[in-house]
Amino acid sequence: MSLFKERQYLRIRVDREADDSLWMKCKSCGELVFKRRVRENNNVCPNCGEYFFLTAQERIDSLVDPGSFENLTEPIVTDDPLGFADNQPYTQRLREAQEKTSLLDAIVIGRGTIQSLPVVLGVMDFRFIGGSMGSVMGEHICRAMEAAIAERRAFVLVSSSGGARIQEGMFSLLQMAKTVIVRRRLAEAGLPFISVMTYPTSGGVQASIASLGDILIAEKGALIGFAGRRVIQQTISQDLPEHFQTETFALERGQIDRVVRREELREELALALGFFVGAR
Amino acid sequence: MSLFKERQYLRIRVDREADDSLWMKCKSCGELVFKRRVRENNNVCPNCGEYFFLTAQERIDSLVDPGSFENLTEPIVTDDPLGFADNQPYTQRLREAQEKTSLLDAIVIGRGTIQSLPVVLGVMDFRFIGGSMGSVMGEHICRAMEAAIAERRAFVLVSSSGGARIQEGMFSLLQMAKTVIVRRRLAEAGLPFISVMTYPTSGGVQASIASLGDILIAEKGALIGFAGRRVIQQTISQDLPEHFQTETFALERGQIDRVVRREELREELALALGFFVGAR
Amino acid sequence: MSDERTLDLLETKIEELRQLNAVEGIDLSKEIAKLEEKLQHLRQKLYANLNDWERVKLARHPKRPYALDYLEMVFEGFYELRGDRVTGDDRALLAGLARLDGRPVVILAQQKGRTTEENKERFFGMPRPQGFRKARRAIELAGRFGFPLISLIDTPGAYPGLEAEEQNVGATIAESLQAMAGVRVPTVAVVIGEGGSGGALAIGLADCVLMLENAIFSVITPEGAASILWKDKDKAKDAAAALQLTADRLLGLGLVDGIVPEPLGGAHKDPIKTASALKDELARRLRELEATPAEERAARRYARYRTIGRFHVAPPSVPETPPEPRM
Amino acid sequence: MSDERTLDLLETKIEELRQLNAVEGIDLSKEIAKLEEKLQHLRQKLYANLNDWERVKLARHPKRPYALDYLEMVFEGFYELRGDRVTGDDRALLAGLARLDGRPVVILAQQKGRTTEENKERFFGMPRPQGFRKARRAIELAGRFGFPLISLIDTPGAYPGLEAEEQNVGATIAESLQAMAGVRVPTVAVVIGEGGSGGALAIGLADCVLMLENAIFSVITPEGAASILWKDKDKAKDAAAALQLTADRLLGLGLVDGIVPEPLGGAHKDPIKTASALKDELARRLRELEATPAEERAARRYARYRTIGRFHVAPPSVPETPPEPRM
Ligand SMILES: [Zn+2]
Ligand SMILES: [Zn+2]
Repeated sequence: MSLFKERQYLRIRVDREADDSLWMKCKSCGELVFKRRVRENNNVCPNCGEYFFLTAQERIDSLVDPGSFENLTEPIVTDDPLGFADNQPYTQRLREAQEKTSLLDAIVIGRGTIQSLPVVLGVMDFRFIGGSMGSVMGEHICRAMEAAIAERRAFVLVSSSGGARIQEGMFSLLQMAKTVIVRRRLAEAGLPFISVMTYPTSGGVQASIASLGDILIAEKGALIGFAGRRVIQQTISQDLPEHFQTETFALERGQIDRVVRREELREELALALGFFVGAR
Repeated sequence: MSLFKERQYLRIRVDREADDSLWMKCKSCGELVFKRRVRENNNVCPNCGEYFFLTAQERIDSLVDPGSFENLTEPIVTDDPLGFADNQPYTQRLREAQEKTSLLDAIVIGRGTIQSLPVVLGVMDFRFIGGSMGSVMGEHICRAMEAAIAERRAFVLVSSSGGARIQEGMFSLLQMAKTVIVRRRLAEAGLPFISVMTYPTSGGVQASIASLGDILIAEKGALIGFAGRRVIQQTISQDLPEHFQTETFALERGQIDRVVRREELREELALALGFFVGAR
Repeated sequence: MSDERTLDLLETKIEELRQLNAVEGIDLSKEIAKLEEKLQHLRQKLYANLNDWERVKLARHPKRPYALDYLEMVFEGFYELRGDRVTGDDRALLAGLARLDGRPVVILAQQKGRTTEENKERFFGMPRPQGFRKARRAIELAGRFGFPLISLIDTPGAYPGLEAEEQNVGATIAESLQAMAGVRVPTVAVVIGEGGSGGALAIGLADCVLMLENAIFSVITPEGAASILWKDKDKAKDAAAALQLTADRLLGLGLVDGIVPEPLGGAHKDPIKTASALKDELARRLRELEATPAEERAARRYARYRTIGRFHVAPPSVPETPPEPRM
Repeated sequence: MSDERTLDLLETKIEELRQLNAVEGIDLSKEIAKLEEKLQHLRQKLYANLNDWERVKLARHPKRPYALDYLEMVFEGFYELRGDRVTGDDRALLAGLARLDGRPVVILAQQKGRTTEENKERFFGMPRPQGFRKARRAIELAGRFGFPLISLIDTPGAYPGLEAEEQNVGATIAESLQAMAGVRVPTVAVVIGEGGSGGALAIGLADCVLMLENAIFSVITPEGAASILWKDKDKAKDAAAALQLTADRLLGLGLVDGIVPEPLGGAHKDPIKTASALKDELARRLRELEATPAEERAARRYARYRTIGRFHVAPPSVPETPPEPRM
């Protein structure tokens, strides 16, 4: 249910130093800002504070101790089990996403430390078909939790997903069940799961693994909800408040524990994780 | 928190055949009705359907198979641990209640069968200081659950209480904790607890044992809630809907499973209990 | 499917002839028999090779038996347990106790409305957070007392709306899933009509998942998929085919365990026969599950869901850009 | 208690003299010393024999340290966990993780407001269903990860209102109690100010229950009792005495396990000293509880609550009418 469009993001290409220019124009405030400074600032505009999109790798770099990350993302790709095609074959859409992101699917998992505290980390990448969850993402989330269990580490998942990957049909819907059933094992092993919700955490991802954290942390600017604004308005023509499904909306309604600015997230995770080290 | 006055009830003396008259006037519809018919009709007015008050013994008679009830209510009385007196000593209030009801406190417990299904039953008697829960009621409720555990019977509690017995101070408040901790044992033993809420199930009784049934059944005409209408209006001067804390209010808000007419309660309990016989 | 109405009309006509035959003493039995033969032939032709979109329409057919109809026909003495103990009682997702062949079970049932009035009450069969919380409560009850759990799935999906989001509908679905994942009793889910997305799956994480022959189970409605992927609402038919949401396709994909046959033309053509088939299948599956030791049942449930997904190790040539290097 | 203000005024005057002494170089030290001696004497006289009603007023004193003050002074790094995951986040009942002497604990804390603004946010320290549901969630978290649980109780009672009743506040209290009854970690509750009825007890079913010296714990407010039993709101003072709601009386009745001393005049006279005493007592009690094997701790908690109540077997003469005969 990929209802959130990439165009809602202010995309900046910061992944290649060789870009033709060292400067970029912020789409929010219009200022010309030095790309390097944006990057060093966690992709937050140094002028107006607007949050730009983070790739999975950028997010990982912003959270883990330098040099501590070991990528555990095995090179698996979806079988395209339905042989799906809309106006475009799914395989082609996949190839394009793979080329654009240098990823095989919409998540990167790995082990690392956050202020010396060991974690297994999963980070979704919204660029890859809206961060949607199909067979591969579901599998990686499960493997990440299994690694956490095997190594007695905490599990941290950073969600950025429009929901299930429609192109994999029921295989994609059932990833909700798959991740939930493995999440139980993590709980039975007494290991903590911290779920970080960013823009957007919605649909089948929000309605399964992302909501089942022991602690739920929303990044400022997050979108958290099941059905999108458009779906609700198209289905029942209901007026929705302006801050609908924002992190403030969620906090006021008791849906999350904390709201954190991007630049504080590393510190925040360390604080939370610190309580669990040596617990039990 | 005995906020519900007996005067809210339409009392009829039906416990003595020797009453001066065989007829009584219903305070709701004004009709003269034959007392014997009222009694046979579960103290429901045969003319207008108004529910009259049931004593604990009348309630028990209306529920269990004839001759099946064995009273397990040991003859214990409160110590009056605070030596409490308001305008009247607690001991005197107790004595009056005891004389009025022929009970030592506000509950009767016992074993019996309901359509041949074995239960341990506890029934509160509102006449006894508003059915309030002090040391003795708390103790009887616990003993009833312990009997249910010992005999592998279901537990049925029929509540009619304004809440904690103020005159026993913290001893009375702590009966909430006492009944809840024993209720856990009942659950651990895999035995069902059916909580029947009548007029009124409120205050400390509603906020502890009465709300923790596996199945919650409200009698038509019940009052279910924590803080009474008067307390709310005195504290925050809030307008309350007319059907506030009625069984309909509770049902609409998901607080109870079923609403049942008094004359159907025996059948209803048999239906519910039937599912649990032989379970586990 | 406009042909269906023609055939229904023909059926009515045959019935009228039959009454004429009886009342007036005129012997039409030969003609009637011929007409019936013709009708049967036409029906077979019509229904034998339903395409996916026609199945979708059958699954949503307004005359199709709903959960309460099966509760009446398959089970005895449905004893409803209402309310989520928190904010309300959802009438689109019912819970309660009932008996199957005399044995107590816990039922979760998604219920659509037939009339406008009913649909207002039942939100067109779309459960709200109150419903998913009630489901969780019933699942826990089943676990506590060892009652097998049976889910009857029939919903377009969870109700989309402000109040639902305010009450965190996504989390209530997640928690219902979590309860189903952990409950230590045999669980069977049957899609009796529409299995719509997360709202359906919330009560569908079971040891055994069945579908009625003309039921559908999908990650999204064909209309939704058409609008999002094809950018064209009128492509719902194409989307229905692409999504592989019918019982036979899902059985083929190994995602469901069995199909309960329906009469020609759909369950509504003979609800009693459908119910009877459903009852037999439910009883058989429950017997199998109960014959399995609890530990093994738990292990199988785990393995079943843990292994769902289709992927392969990427050959070195795909993708053209290599994955991120280790850091 | 009008005397308290006089003494506070005297204290202010002494402070002013002291400043004069320092700034002007005039030697008033002898006079100041005498005045201080006098003040100390008057304080002792005033506070030595507080009656129950004066304790009630101290327990509710607007300058009294509140839960967040102790969180600051007794614990390190309060990491708040907000929200009930259902409908809201109650600001009168807080939950979170913190450290006590470096060790992680789960905290439940009832928090009053000081300003009008704060009281609006915190509903005058009266928790709503959202708060009790959050408490339950935090208790379960403590149990899941083996964190000891510490409750700081300070509330006039649960918030009475339509929305609270609509969300079944009584049941949320019952479920919080049930969670506390079953959680398999050491639990300590401290009444730091007002322990008001079910709203306080909801987080007070602990292995060890402490009270600050001037805290109260009662089944009902003295005002409520006066109004209901004496039919006279002005009898609150009498009700306070009759209810036996002070720390020393409840210790005497065996209903609490210990009293944390406060400075003369109440905790607000020296919050740091009070906090220090509280910290020592909490640490000591937790050490004791953790030294006890989990099974034994559970058995003791059970025995503690199972045996609360005072009654005797009725002599044959009471009541005059014999109890109902067996049927
Ligand atoms: Zn900017
Ligand atoms: Zn009448």
